[in-house]
Amino acid sequence: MSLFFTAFLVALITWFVATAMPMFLRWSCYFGGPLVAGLVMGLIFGDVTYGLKVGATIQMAYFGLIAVGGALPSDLALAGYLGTALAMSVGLEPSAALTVAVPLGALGLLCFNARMTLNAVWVHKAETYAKEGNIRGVKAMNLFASQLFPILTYFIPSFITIYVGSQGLVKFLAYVPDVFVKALSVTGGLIPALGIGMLLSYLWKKEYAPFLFIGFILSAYLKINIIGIAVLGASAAIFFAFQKEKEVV
Amino acid sequence: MSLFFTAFLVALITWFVATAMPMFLRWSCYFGGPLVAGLVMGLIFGDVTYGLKVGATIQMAYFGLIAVGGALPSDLALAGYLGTALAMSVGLEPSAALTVAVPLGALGLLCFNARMTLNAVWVHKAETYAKEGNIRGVKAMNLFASQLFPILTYFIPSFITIYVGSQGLVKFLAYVPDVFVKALSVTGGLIPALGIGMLLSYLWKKEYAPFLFIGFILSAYLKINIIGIAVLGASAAIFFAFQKEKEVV
Amino acid sequence: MSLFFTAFLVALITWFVATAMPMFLRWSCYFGGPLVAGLVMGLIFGDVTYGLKVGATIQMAYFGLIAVGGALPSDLALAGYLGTALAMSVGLEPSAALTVAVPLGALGLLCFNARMTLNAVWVHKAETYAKEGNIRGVKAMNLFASQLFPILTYFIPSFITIYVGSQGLVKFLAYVPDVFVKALSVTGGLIPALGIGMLLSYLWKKEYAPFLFIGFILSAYLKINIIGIAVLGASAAIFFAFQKEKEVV
Amino acid sequence: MSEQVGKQKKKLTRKQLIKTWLTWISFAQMNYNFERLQGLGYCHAMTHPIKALYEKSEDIKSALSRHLIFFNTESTWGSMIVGITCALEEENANNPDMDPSIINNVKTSLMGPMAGIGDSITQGLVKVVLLAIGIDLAIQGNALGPILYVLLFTLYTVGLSYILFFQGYKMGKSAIINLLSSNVIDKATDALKIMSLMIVGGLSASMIRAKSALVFTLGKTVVEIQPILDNIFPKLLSLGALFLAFYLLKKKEKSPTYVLGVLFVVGFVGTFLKVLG
Amino acid sequence: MSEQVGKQKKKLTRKQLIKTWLTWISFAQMNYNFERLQGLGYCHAMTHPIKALYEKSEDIKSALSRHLIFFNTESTWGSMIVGITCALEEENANNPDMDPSIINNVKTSLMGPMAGIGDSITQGLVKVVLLAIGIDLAIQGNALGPILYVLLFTLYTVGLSYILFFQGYKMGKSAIINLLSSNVIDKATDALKIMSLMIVGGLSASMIRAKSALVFTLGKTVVEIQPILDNIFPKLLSLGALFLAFYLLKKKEKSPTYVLGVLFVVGFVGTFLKVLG
Amino acid sequence: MSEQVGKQKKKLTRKQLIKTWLTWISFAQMNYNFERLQGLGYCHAMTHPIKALYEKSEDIKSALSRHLIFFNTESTWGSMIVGITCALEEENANNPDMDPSIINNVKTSLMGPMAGIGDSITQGLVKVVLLAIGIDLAIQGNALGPILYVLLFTLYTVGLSYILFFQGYKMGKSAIINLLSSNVIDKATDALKIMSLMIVGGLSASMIRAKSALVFTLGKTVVEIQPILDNIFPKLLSLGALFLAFYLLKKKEKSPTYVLGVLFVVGFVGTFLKVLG
Ligand SMILES: OC[C@H]1O[C@H](O)[C@@H](O)[C@@H](O)[C@@H]1O
Ligand SMILES: OC[C@H]1O[C@H](O)[C@@H](O)[C@@H](O)[C@@H]1O
Ligand SMILES: OC[C@H]1O[C@H](O)[C@@H](O)[C@@H](O)[C@@H]1O
Repeated sequence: MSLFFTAFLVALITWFVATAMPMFLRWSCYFGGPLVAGLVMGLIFGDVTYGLKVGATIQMAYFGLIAVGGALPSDLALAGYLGTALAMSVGLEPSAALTVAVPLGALGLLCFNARMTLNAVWVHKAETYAKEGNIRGVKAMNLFASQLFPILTYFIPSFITIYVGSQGLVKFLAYVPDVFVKALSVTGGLIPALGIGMLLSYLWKKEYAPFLFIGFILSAYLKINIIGIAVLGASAAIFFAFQKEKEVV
Repeated sequence: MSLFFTAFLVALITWFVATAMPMFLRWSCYFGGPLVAGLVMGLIFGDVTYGLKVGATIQMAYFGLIAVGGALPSDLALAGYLGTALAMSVGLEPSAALTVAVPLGALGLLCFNARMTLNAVWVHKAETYAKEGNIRGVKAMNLFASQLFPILTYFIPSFITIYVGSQGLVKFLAYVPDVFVKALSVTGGLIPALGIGMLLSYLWKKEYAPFLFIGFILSAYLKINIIGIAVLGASAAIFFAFQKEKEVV
Repeated sequence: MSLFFTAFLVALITWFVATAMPMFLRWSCYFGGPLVAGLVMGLIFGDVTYGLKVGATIQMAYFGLIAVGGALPSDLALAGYLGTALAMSVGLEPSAALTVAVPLGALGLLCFNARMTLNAVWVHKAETYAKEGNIRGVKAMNLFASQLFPILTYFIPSFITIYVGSQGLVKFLAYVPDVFVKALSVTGGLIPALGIGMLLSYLWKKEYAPFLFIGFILSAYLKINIIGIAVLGASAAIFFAFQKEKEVV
Repeated sequence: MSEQVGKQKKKLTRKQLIKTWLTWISFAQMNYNFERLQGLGYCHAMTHPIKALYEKSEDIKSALSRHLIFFNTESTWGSMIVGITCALEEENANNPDMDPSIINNVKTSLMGPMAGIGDSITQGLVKVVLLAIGIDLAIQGNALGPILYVLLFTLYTVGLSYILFFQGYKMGKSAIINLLSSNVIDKATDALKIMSLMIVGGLSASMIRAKSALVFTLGKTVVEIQPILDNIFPKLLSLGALFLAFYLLKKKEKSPTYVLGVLFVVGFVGTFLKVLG
Repeated sequence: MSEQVGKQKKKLTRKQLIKTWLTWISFAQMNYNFERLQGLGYCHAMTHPIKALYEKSEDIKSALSRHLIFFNTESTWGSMIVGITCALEEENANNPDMDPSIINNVKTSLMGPMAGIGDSITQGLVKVVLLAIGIDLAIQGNALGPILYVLLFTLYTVGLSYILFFQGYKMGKSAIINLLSSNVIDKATDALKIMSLMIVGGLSASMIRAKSALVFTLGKTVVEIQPILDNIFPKLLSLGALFLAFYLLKKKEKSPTYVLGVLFVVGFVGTFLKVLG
Repeated sequence: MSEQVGKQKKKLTRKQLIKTWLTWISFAQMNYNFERLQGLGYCHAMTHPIKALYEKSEDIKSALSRHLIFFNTESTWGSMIVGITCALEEENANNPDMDPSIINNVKTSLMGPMAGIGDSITQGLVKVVLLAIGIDLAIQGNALGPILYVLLFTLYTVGLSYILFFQGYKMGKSAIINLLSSNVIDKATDALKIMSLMIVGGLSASMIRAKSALVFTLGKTVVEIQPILDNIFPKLLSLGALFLAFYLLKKKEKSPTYVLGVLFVVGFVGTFLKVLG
């Protein structure tokens, strides 16, 4: 596949997931962007196993990302689809890929915010149509007009990143000393603390803190996986909820 | 040992455990019939190790069997003593033995019910003795008369099963395809779900369901054995019982 | 190092830890006497690894030792410093060392009690100084006078034990049969039950007994170490403390 | 309390009591039948106190008839009722004013609760735990499995019934009524449920054997389902089998034999379709 | 309730309802923007009932304008609000006395609670658990990882929103108000926190990779710190990294990007100083 | 509060306070004895504030005598009492109307509770946890074991006593009385018990070594008992040893030395009879 075409495809997918994908799919494909990108980019770049590993490693940083009330802490379309593609195109180790994707996700907030600001225009247009009773007009504003700005804010930057950036990055990486690569990998291991820390901030309630440590021990000492911990957690939660209920009654 | 004598011995033991054994021994030897039969039949057939494995495997199906209010879900004398003997006499794999023993246990309900119906006769006779103040008569009804019908309903069918059935079964098994044997073994693995499901039905209380899952995880993930789970369960139970007590006071 | 000098050094250290060491260090160096002695005596005898093992093994017996209200169940300066030194000087196996050190700790109560009785003298002297408003006198009673008797009760017995006792013990051990050594080691394994039993007596509260068993299972079945158990214990404790608080409010 | 001063009070000897208890725990279900269940067994046990306490033929006849009534309980814990009955018969023998119908009232009102708690503990707990030990040893070919099982279980039935029988005799009916009116039994039953449900969970993971034989081919690589399931949630299929049985028994109220049939069908069809294996 | 006897009551067909639901769960955030957030998406979904219920141009115009109001919620759980709105519009179309402003009142009062519970469950729980499975498979190079993840998550969003939408339509506003005034949601949120905090604990041990590269030389022996830490408290540094992030986010109220920067600095400095590795 | 307007109020300097604290945590038990226990140590510590606050010889004499009273507490947590006493002496020096006997009342009423909580935490918890780490390292021949143990424990005693001393000084007696009258200490003690009992359980499994050497011959096969016990309930004998010691200490109220003797007898007899090994 020519670099041009690859860049085109990556940009198209990134744009689509970021803004045009039906909401019921977005929940998985956007919030699990890197994981899904691993498979998609693996197919595009012709190495599924490598893709899966890169995607899964990047995903770890976004485990606990919570987007509440329209506020996005990081753009997962860019971090995921563009990030995985960029890392693969220069052949980074999965653990180092994280440190390429994560800054993309942070920068991606610019794209997101631009679109969030610009798109208000179409609501006002829709308001005019509404006053005229023009249902089709209202629909068109939501479905089609809404996609114009994102092409500017998502498609074009993504295309350039791959088409121009990947070559630059390859050259750059040739000069990077070993300890730097090691440091990237170490940092990659730390970054999941951000996502999980965000989740923790969202959930935090002092009197339930003990369960945080119980979950930690179950994993650190006993190697129980997340499903197992979830089942134990649900058991504890349900039992104590019942107990309380009875107290009240 | 001649087949006749073996059949006689097996039938005698089956009958004895089913009906004549003192109650305080019945609790172990009847409800743990297959397990005990493993040793007993192992001695009779001259291969204790094989017997123990067959018996223990069959026993798994009856782990959770609960006989409440005179209602028996399966006859454990037949499933255990006769079942183990039959399986051993035709040299079945322990995992397949289960599928021979379990139907015997189900059929055994016929024997059990026949006896439960017929034995009422002796109560009426005892009533007459009671009205005469004849203590010895009352005792005799309970001790000896009660054993007459069970000879019909337990001893004879058991004897025939071994004396005639085992030879038939050997011939039959020669024609059985491999996949069938495999299926028997798979089914054998599923059957304990029945006994444990019965126990669960008996114990079920919605608000304590979490403990079911906790016990499951302790075994499935952490390989804690039943004693360990019982100790943990007792600890939880006692602690919460104490907690509640204080609430009331 | 000559035996005389070694004996002198050991006696000096034992005396110092027993009575002259600043309180804030005593908490670790006295109550963890054997553990610390392992390192100290290892350096003196020139075999740190051996010393550490002997000390750590002896320490196990005193895990749970609790000294409350001035009552000491065993003297840890003698059991620890003198005990480790004596065991090392005759080259005992770590597991057998315990059975040399523990009786020393028990005998050590004599030294402790002697000192506790005699030292009251200086308080009366201090009282006289106080009535005279002589601050320096009061200080001197606490700092210096207090060290006179302990030299009698700690230094001298310790010196003799090493200088004389170790040679005697070597000769004695030559005649000891193998089964006796084995028995010493078995007993060494049991002795920690004493210290832990003392801790348990101190902590015992019937309604919290379940947690004893939970801790036991966590260690026996799941090999969770003490820190892990402490974290789980703290989690449970904090959660239930919070629960109760709410009940009251 | 009777005040028959002068007349010597009748009292059962220890030997007579032991005989009664022994008869009960040996022969309670000897003539088990649908009409009276343990009725004849109960009467058999009571022949010892009856012989000892009553002289008049009339009294003996009515006492024997009295104890042939329908009766059913869990025999170990139910020993307590037999003990209480001994105390009541003693009182009846000494006190001509007592209404003997009270004896059967006590018996029938206690047999239910005692069966409830007894079945939970004897069958739901003690049996299960001891069987777990026994099976574990036996499956390795160790004969100690069944031997330990029988010894420990018999120790339980004999030891506990002995204690409860004499407790019952000593405390008479009053203490039992206290016990039942307090909510101790409710609490104990609840505690037992917690414990037993954990055991049931553990059993279903350790005793039910269910594995998938499914294999997919994704491109060139062969993907086996069972190791993936093990990674995600070990013993998931065992749990599934348990819930299938539970669902049929509890929600659909099917008989055990029906469930047995279903399991056979699942096992055979699953094997033939190479889904299970 | 309207009493327009004679006049046929207007009712949304199942097909119209399904179209509404589908439009919502597909296009709720299509024109997401800072001014109205999901406002235009909501209006888009409501075009179906509006077309079906109103004939007069005036009614259509005011209904369309009504639903362009600011709106934001978690779209899966928020489907319930759309369902309720359908019921309300139906009532409004049949009952000329109804004050239509009630519709937007209901919408805005429900969108907060629904976002709260929905975000906790969809993002905090379902996503996390499914991602854990997916990553676990993918990291081993198994393509089932992302596939299972997308399938199961979509099953959740589609299935749950379908159920909640029709529940909302059936129960109307009364039931929801009951729900909110009872403390069921508070309790559910509490239970969720317990469960999710355990998961967070587990994630931090399994997902955060932090190891010390420190090595001491004590006399002749070389002492590595990491194995000692592992012996004392495994994954201690992972827990430390979590608390660093948590501290900055929660107590210092720093932005995620700031924390990202800190983690980069820690990672690089730690590596260069040979403390981490 | 004194109202000595005009006259400069006496105040202890930070340096004087630190000297007092340091003397206390260094020399509290220097002249430990059965008659007054830490009495002389307490007086020694108080010489610093006494020198600083009083000028009149009479005042100095009575203050010195006052602090020679019987005193005993856990020295780390007890630092708080010394801090409070400093505040009280300060008040006494400034307020001629104050009754100085209140000072000793406060001391003696606080020493018990502080010893209770201090002993539980310092000896029952901190020591045990740190020893566990230390022993674990030392037994592998790692010198960090005792070193870490001493460092961390000293950090605890010095750090905590410093904080509590100054807390006590700042809050004076009122705050402490609040603390004691609320049930915070009761609850904390309860929480500590839960935690410590779990640790005791863990210790008994990991620290008590007890194995059976019994071997049976059943027919031709040799059956070792220990592996069977391990299968049934690992470390059962360790638990047994714990309960033996506990039973003797708590129920029989035997001395530790007696229990030691029993353990020696059990160990030797058990080894000779080849039951233990
Ligand atoms: O908080 C509710 C809702 O707000 C916005 O719509 C987005 O951030 C969603 O992800 C979130 O669920
Ligand atoms: O339910 C009480 C009792 O009823 C019958 O006697 C039998 O089923 C026993 O197994 C059971 O214990
Ligand atoms: O009980 C308080 C206190 O009493 C004495 O001073 C000693 O036994 C200390 O170890 C203990 O802390």
